[in-house]
Amino acid sequence: MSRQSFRLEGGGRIDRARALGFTFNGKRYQGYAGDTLASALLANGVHLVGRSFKYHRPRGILTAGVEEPNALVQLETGAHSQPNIRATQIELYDGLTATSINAWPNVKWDLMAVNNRLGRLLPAGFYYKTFMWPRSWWMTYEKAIRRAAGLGRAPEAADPDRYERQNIHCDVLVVGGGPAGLATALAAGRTGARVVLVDQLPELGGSLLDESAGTGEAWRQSAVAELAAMDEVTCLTRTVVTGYFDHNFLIACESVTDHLGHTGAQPHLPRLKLWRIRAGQVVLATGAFERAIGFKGNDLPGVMLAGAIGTYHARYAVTPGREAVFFTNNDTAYAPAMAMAAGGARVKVADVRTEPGAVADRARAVGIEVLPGHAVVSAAGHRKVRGVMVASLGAEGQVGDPRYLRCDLVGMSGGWSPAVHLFSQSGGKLAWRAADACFIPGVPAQTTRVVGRANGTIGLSALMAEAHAAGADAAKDAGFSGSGDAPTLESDQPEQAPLQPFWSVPAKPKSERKHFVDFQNDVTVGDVRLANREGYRSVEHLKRYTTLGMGTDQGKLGNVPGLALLAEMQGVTVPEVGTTTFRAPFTPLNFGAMAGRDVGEFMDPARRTPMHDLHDEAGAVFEDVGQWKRPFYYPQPGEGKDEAVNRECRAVRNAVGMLDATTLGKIDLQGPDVPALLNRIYTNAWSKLEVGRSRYGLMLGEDGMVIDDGVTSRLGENHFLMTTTTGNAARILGWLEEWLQTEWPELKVYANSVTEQYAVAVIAGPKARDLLGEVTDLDLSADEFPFMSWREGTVAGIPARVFRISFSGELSYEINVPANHGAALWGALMETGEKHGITPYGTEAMHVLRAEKGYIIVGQDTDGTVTPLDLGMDWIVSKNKDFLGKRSLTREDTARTDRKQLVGLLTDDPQAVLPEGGQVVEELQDRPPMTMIGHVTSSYYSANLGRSIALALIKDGRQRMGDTLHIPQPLGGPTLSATVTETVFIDPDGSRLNG
Amino acid sequence: MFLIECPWCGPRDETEFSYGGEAHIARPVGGGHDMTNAEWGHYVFHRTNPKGLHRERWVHSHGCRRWFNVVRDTVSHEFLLIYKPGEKPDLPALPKSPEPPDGPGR
Amino acid sequence: MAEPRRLSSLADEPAHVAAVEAGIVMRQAPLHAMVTLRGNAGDPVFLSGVREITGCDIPTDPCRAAMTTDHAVLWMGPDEWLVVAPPEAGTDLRQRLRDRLGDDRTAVVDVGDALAIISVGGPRARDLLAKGCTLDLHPRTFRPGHCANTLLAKAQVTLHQVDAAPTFSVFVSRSFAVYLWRWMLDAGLEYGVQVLQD
Amino acid sequence: MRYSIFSLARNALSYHEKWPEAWRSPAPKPAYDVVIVGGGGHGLATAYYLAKEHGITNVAVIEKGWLGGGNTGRNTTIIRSNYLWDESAAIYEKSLKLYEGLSQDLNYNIMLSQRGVLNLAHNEHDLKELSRRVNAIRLNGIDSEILTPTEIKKLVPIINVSPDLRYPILGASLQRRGGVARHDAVAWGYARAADAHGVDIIQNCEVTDFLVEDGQVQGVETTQGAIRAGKVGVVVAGHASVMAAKAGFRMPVESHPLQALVSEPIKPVLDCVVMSNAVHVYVSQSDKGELVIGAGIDAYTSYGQRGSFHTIEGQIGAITELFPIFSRLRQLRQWGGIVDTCPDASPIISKTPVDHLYFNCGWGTGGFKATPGSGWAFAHTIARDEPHPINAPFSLDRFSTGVLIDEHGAAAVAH
Repeated sequence: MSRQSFRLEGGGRIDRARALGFTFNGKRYQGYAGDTLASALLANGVHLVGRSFKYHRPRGILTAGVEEPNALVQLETGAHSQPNIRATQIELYDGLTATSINAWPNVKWDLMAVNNRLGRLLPAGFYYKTFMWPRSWWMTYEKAIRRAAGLGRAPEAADPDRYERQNIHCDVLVVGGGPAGLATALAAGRTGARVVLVDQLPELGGSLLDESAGTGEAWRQSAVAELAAMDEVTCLTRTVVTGYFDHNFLIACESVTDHLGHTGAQPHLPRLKLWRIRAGQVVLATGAFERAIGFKGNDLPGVMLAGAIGTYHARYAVTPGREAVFFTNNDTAYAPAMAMAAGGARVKVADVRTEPGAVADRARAVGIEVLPGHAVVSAAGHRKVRGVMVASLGAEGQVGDPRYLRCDLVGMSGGWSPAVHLFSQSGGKLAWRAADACFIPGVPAQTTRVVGRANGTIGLSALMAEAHAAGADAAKDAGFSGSGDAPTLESDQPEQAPLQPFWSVPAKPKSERKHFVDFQNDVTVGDVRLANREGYRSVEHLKRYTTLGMGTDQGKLGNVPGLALLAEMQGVTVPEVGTTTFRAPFTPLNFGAMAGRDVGEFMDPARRTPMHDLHDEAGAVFEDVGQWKRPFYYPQPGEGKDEAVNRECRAVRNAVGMLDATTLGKIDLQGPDVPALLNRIYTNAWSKLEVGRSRYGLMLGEDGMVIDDGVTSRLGENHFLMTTTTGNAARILGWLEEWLQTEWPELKVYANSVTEQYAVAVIAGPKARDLLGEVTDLDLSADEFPFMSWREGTVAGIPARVFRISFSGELSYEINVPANHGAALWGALMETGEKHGITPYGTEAMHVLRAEKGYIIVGQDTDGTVTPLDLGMDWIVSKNKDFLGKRSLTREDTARTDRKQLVGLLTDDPQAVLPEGGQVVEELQDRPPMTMIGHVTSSYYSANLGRSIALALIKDGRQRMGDTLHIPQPLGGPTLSATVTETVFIDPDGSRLNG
Repeated sequence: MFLIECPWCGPRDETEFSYGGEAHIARPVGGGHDMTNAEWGHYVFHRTNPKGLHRERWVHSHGCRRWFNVVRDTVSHEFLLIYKPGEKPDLPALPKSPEPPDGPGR
Repeated sequence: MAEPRRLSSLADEPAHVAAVEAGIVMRQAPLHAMVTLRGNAGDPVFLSGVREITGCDIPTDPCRAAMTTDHAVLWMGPDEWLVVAPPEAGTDLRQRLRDRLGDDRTAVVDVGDALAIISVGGPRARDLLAKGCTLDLHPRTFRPGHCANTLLAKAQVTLHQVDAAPTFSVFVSRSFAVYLWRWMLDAGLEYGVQVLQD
Repeated sequence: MRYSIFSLARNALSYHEKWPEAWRSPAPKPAYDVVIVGGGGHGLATAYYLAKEHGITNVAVIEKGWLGGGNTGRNTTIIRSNYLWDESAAIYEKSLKLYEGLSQDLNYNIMLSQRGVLNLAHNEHDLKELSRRVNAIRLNGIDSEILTPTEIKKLVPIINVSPDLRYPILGASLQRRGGVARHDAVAWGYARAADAHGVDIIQNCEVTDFLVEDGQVQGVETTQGAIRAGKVGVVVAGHASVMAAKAGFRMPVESHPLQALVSEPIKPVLDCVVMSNAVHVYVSQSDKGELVIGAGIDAYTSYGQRGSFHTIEGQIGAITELFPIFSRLRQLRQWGGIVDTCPDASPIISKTPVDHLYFNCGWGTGGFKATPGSGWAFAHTIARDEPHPINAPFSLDRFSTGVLIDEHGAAAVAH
C-alpha cells in the first residue's frame, strides 16, 4: 500500500483518524474519510486515471466536481458495477474498487492509443467522408467502430438495489448550498415558508468548505444550525437537481447509500431516491464552472483547473504537485497559486493580461514569479506533465519566443461560466455578458430567481446581499414575510481586476489539433475551425459535427469556449453565432431512480377478479387482458391448450360450462333521459326497451367506425345497466361523460362505473337451466324468463341479478352478485353443478363458441376501420334517428358496397386451421408480392363441428359467397384454400338459445 | 409536468387529467346530414392546432371526473384561463410567447 | 344452505409486520356499506334528505368530508358523494335514500363491494403517501376532514384524512387493492410498518 | 471535392485546411421555379430529387433556423418498412430501398446500420396483430419474420424473457433490413448533394406568408424579403398547421411533443433495435455507445419542443423491466420534438386548395424513416403537379371521402 505522499501535513476536512483502504486498477491505496476517489488518488500521486473517447490519450483529473470530463471510472464489479462514474464525485469508503475505462489492456498501455497516431486521419466528422465502399462493408466497419467507442461497461447481472421516488412540495426551493444558497434559505426559512434546500455535497457550505476555519466557517456552521432548527425547512444533501421542467416541477436525485459502499448499504433503504419537487418559487444558487484554455497538450495529466487545485488543497489537504505553473486570464487563479506557495511549492503564474493588477503584486510578495502578458503555449510530458513552454503575447496575439519551465502541475483558468443550466432548462433566456465573457441568466420563464456566482455576481458580500434579498422576495411572493437582516460576512477579497477574454493560444493548424476544447470527446480548436470552414456554422451544427459538448459532461467546460472560438472565426459576437441552451439532466440520472419501484410486480397493477384464487386452484392458465388476469383455459393433467379448449367447448354445447365474466365493463345509468342518451350513443333504437328486458347495442366513433358493443338492460323506469368490452370499460364511461358534460348537458343522466361492484358467473349450455334451478328462487321457465331479459332473486342464497343473454349461442345465464360474494357463488355453482357435468371454461373457449355463432369481438374482428355494415349488421343501424357516427357512413368511400366485409371461411381441408392474421388472396402467385383482399380475423378448430372455422374481412366479401380463396403462409406451412360462407356455423335458427 | 387548476378540486398534477383536444367544436345540429362530405370531414378531423393561445378541453379523469375548458399557450405551456363547459370568456391578450429555445436535439 | 361467505378483496393478504420502530401503521378496514350518491348540491330537498338519513351535512365544498360516529359523506365531484356507513346499514341505507330522494333527479348506486379501504397512519404516513401521490399533504393544505380523488402509485384512490395523528383512509377499487396493499407495505419498508389486525 | 479515404488522406497532409464547404450560404434570388419551405431531411430530400429526378435545379430551400434542426435532428433514427397496409408498405419500402443506396448516392456516409428491428408482443392480442402484420408484410414482398422467445433471447441476450414478467415477452416480429442511420448525416448529405446540383439552401430565413393570386401561389414572403416561385412545397412537420393557416386553410393535423433520451455511452450490449408498443418502448444502441430511447407521445398539443417528465419515467420503468442491466446506467440527455399527427396516423403528401401549393406533413412519429421516399414522392408531386401512385393515397381529401389509411386503428385493443 503506497503512502499518501501528496497529502498536506494539516488542514482539510478529511478525518485523519479514519483511514480507508481502496483499490484502483488493481493496486491498493489508502485515503481518509472525507476524501473523494479523486482526492485520494491525488494524495497518492496518481494522476493518470483514464483515456479519452476518441484518441485514447492519457488523461488525468482536471476538476474537483460534477464537470469532470476525464476522470471517469468503472466503480465496483459484478451486479453492483457502474460505468462512467466521475472520480471527483465518489465519496471514498472502505474497500472501494475502481478501474479505468475505455483502455485496453490497461490505462498505462492502451492499444487503442494508436488512434492518437492516426489522429490526423480522424478529424471531426471523418466517418461521414469514408467507409462508403464497398457498400456492404459498412456493417463490418461499424462493428469495429462500436467496439472502440462506448466508455465503461454495463453490469452483467440484474440490479440488486432498491430505488425510490418521492414527491415533495415547497413554497421556496433553493438549489445549491453554498454561501448564496444558505443565505437564501435562511431569508426564506425565517418567514415560516416551506423551504427545501438541495445540495450535491455531503455537507452544506459549497465554496465555504474550502476554508476549515475563520469567519466564513463560523457563519456556515451557524447558518446550518439555524436551518436545521426550522421545522419547515428541509435540507437534502448528496442530492443533485437534474431537471427543471414546466410549472416549477423539478427533479433531484439523492444518493442515499452510495457513500456507504454496497457492503455497508442497508437493505431497507433505497440506493437512490428521486425527488419530484413542486415548488412555488425557485431560487438557483448553483455557482459557476471554471473554464480551461486551449494550448497544445492542455489535456496532459497534471494539467488542472486552477480552482480545482485550490479545492484539493483546502478541502482535502492534498497538493496535486510540487512545482506549478498557473495560466490565467483573470484574478481567480492567484488564490490557489498563493495557497500552494504558502505550502512550500514553487509557483509561477503566466497571465495573458499585460497588467494583471493588485493581485499580481500580492502574489509576487509571497515569492511567486508572475509573467504578465504571457501564455502557456504547450505542455510537455508523457502520461504526466513535466514542463511547459511559455511565451509572451503581442498586442495582436503574436506569440513570442517560447521558453521552457519545468513543472509537475499546471493550473489553468480561462474565467468562469455561471451554472445557468437549470435556468436554461426552465425556459429562461440567457444573456451574454461581454465583460466577463460568459452567459448569465436573462429573462426568466417561470418564478425563478438566480443568485450568486450563477448570476455572475462576484464578491462574497455582494453575493450574500443578493441572495438574502432573493430569499426574502421569493418568500414574500409565496405569501410569507419576516426575513430579518441580511447576513454580513467579513470579506478580505479585494477588488478584482477585469478578465481578458482568452480562449486558445494562437497557433499553427498542426498544433491546434492538440488544443483541446472538449476533453472527453477529443474536440480540438482545429476541429472547430474545420467545422466552420465546411459550413457547419450554427452552434448546433458545430456540436453535432464535432461532438463538442456531447460527452458525459455535456459541455460544462467546453460549450462556451467552443462557441466563442466559432464566433471569433466568423468575426462576429458570441450571441450572433448563437446561444447555447441546456437540456435535462444537469448530471447523468440513473435509470433505476427514474423507474423507482415501478418494476417487478409494481410495474403495473394486476387486476384480479373475486374468483381468481379458485381459478388458480383449478389450474387455470391466465391471459393478460389489459390489466386484468383472466382464465385462458383450464388444462387437466396431460392436456395441452388445444385439448383443454376442445373439452371446454364440448362441455358448453353438451352439458354446462361456467365462465368468469366479471371483467366486462358495467356502467350504471340513471335518470329520465337515459333512453335519449342510448339513442344517440348506440346505432339502434332504445326508447321502447321495457323494464326487465335487455338489448344488444353497437357504438361508433364520429368517424363511423365501430368502437364497442355490449348488452344494456333496463333495470327500472329511470335505471339502466350498460355492459362494455373488458378493455374498453373506462374508455366508454369516459365517452359517455364527455358527451353528457360537454355536448348534451341538458340530458338528465348519471353514469357510474359498477364494474367492480359485481362478480359475474356465466353458466351456459343445455343443462344451465337445470343447474340454476337448483340454487335459485327464480322462475326459469322460458315464458317467465325469456331470452334477452333479466330477473332479480337469489342464487345460492346470495342476492343476484340474473341476465338471460348469451355470447355462446347456448341457453345461458349471466349471474351478477355483489363482488364480495363472487367466490361463494362460483364455489356453490361448481359444487351443485358437478352432477350436471359443469366445466369451467376460459376466454379461449369463449372465443371459439362465439365464433361458431358468428358473434364478433370488437378489437379482433374489427380494427377501427370497420363499420356495422361491413360486419353485415345492417339490422342494428337505425334509419330513423341520428346517432354518433351516422353521417360518416354515407361518405363516398364508407358507403361503397365493395368494402372489406366480414364473412365466414371454411377450409377445404376441414382439419387445417387458418392462421389468425393470415392474409387472403384471390389469385396465387409463385412468390410475393401478391394482391391481398383481406385477412383472417378469427380462426379456431371447432370441436363441436369437428372441423375448423374462421371469420375474415374480405374485400367485397358478401359477393363472393361460395368462392374459393387462398391463404398463403409466407412464414411456413402450406398455402390453404377456403370457401367463403356465411358467418354463422352452428345453430343458425337459434334454437339452442332456449335450451 | 403541468400543474393544472381543476375548477373544482384546485391545483393538481397533470397525471390526474386527460387531454380532450380543441374546445368549442360543436356537433352539427341534426347530426350533419345536410353537410357536404368536406364539411363533415372538417368537423370530425380538422383542427386549428395554433401555435400560441389554444382553447382546449381537459377532464379531471382521476379526480372529480369533470370536463372543463382552458386557454393554454402551446409554446410556453402556461394555462391562462380555466372555465367550465358552457362558458366562453374572451381570449386574454397574447402574453410574450418566447420561441422555444432552438436548442439541441439529440 | 350455508351462510354465504363474504370475502373482501384483501382477505387473503398476509399481514406483514416489519421493522423495529414502525413509522407506519396499516390496517385493512372492515367491510363497510358504501353508496355513490349523485344529485344537485343546490337542491335544498336533496341536502336535507341526505342529512336526515346519514346525519351528515353533505359537503358542498370540493374535497371535504363530513363525518358522524358511524357515517361519512365524502365529496367526489360537484354532483357526486360517497356515503360510508356501517356494514349492516347497506340495503336499508340505499332503500331509504332512494325513497327519500326519488330517482328522477338523483342516483343511488351501491359500491359497497367495489371498494376496499386501507387505513394508514403513523408519523411517516405522509411520507409513505408522498411516494406515490402528487397531492400536497402538508397540514397547511390537507387536514382532517379533507378528502381527494387522486392517484396513489398506479391506482386511482380516494384519500380521506380522518384525524391529525395523521390517519388516512384510502379507498381503492377492489381489483387494485392487493396491488396497492403490497405497494404500500413495500413503500413503508424504509420507515418500518406495523400491520394491525382487527 | 469527392469524399473518400483518399481525399481524407490527402487533406490530412494539409491539416484539413483545404476542405471546401459542404454547401454554400447564398443570398436568396428574387425568384425560383420551386421554393421548398422547410430545411429538414424531407425538404432537402425533396430539393435533391427535384434536381436529380426531374431536372429542376432552380430551387430554394428556405429554413427558418439551421438545416436539419427540427425533427430530423431530434429523432431516434429508426428505419423500417414493416407496415400493415399496402399503401404504407409501399412508401416506407420505397424509402428503405433508397436508404440502402443513399451513402453512395449522396457521397456522404449516413451510416445506415441494418441491424434489424424487433417488435415485441406481450399478450395474445399482440401476437395475433403481429401475425396479421407479418403475413401482410411478407406478401407485399418485404422481409419480416416471427421469433419465439428463445430466438429473441439468442438475438438479444440481455433481454428478460422470463414468463414471470408482469407483461412477459411472448414473441416478436423481426425485420432484418430495418435498423438505424445517422440522422444528422441524412440532412447534411442531402444538403450537400442538393447544393451540388445548384439548389440554394437559405438558412435563418423564415417564411412569414404566401403570395397567392387567383387561387394560385406565386411565392413566399420571408424575413429576407419576397421570393417568387412557380411552385411552393411546404415540409415543416409540426408547424404544418401554422403554415396552412397562413395559406388560409386548416389541416387534419395536431402537433404533439415527442420525447427521447440517450444514456451515457457504454460498450456494445444491444445489437438490434427493440420496440414494444404494448409497454411503449423503443431502444437501440448508437455507434457511439449511447442507448437511444424513445418515449411516448404526450397527449396535449404543443410547439414547445418538450414534454412531461412522467412520460419518460413510465418509459424507463418498462425499459428496466425488459433490460434489468440498464437500471444502473444513466440518462445523459433528453429532448423533445414537435410531431405532426394525423387522425389515421398516416401522412399527407398532397396538393392543397391553393394551386401549385403542396403540403407534405403528418408523419407523426415516423418521419425519419420516410425521409428519402417522402422527398422522392413529393418531388414528383411538385414537378408533375400530380401525385405519384405511391403517394396518391396520402391525399388531403381522404378525410372527406373516408379513404383513411388507419395505421393506429389497426392496433386497436379491446376484450
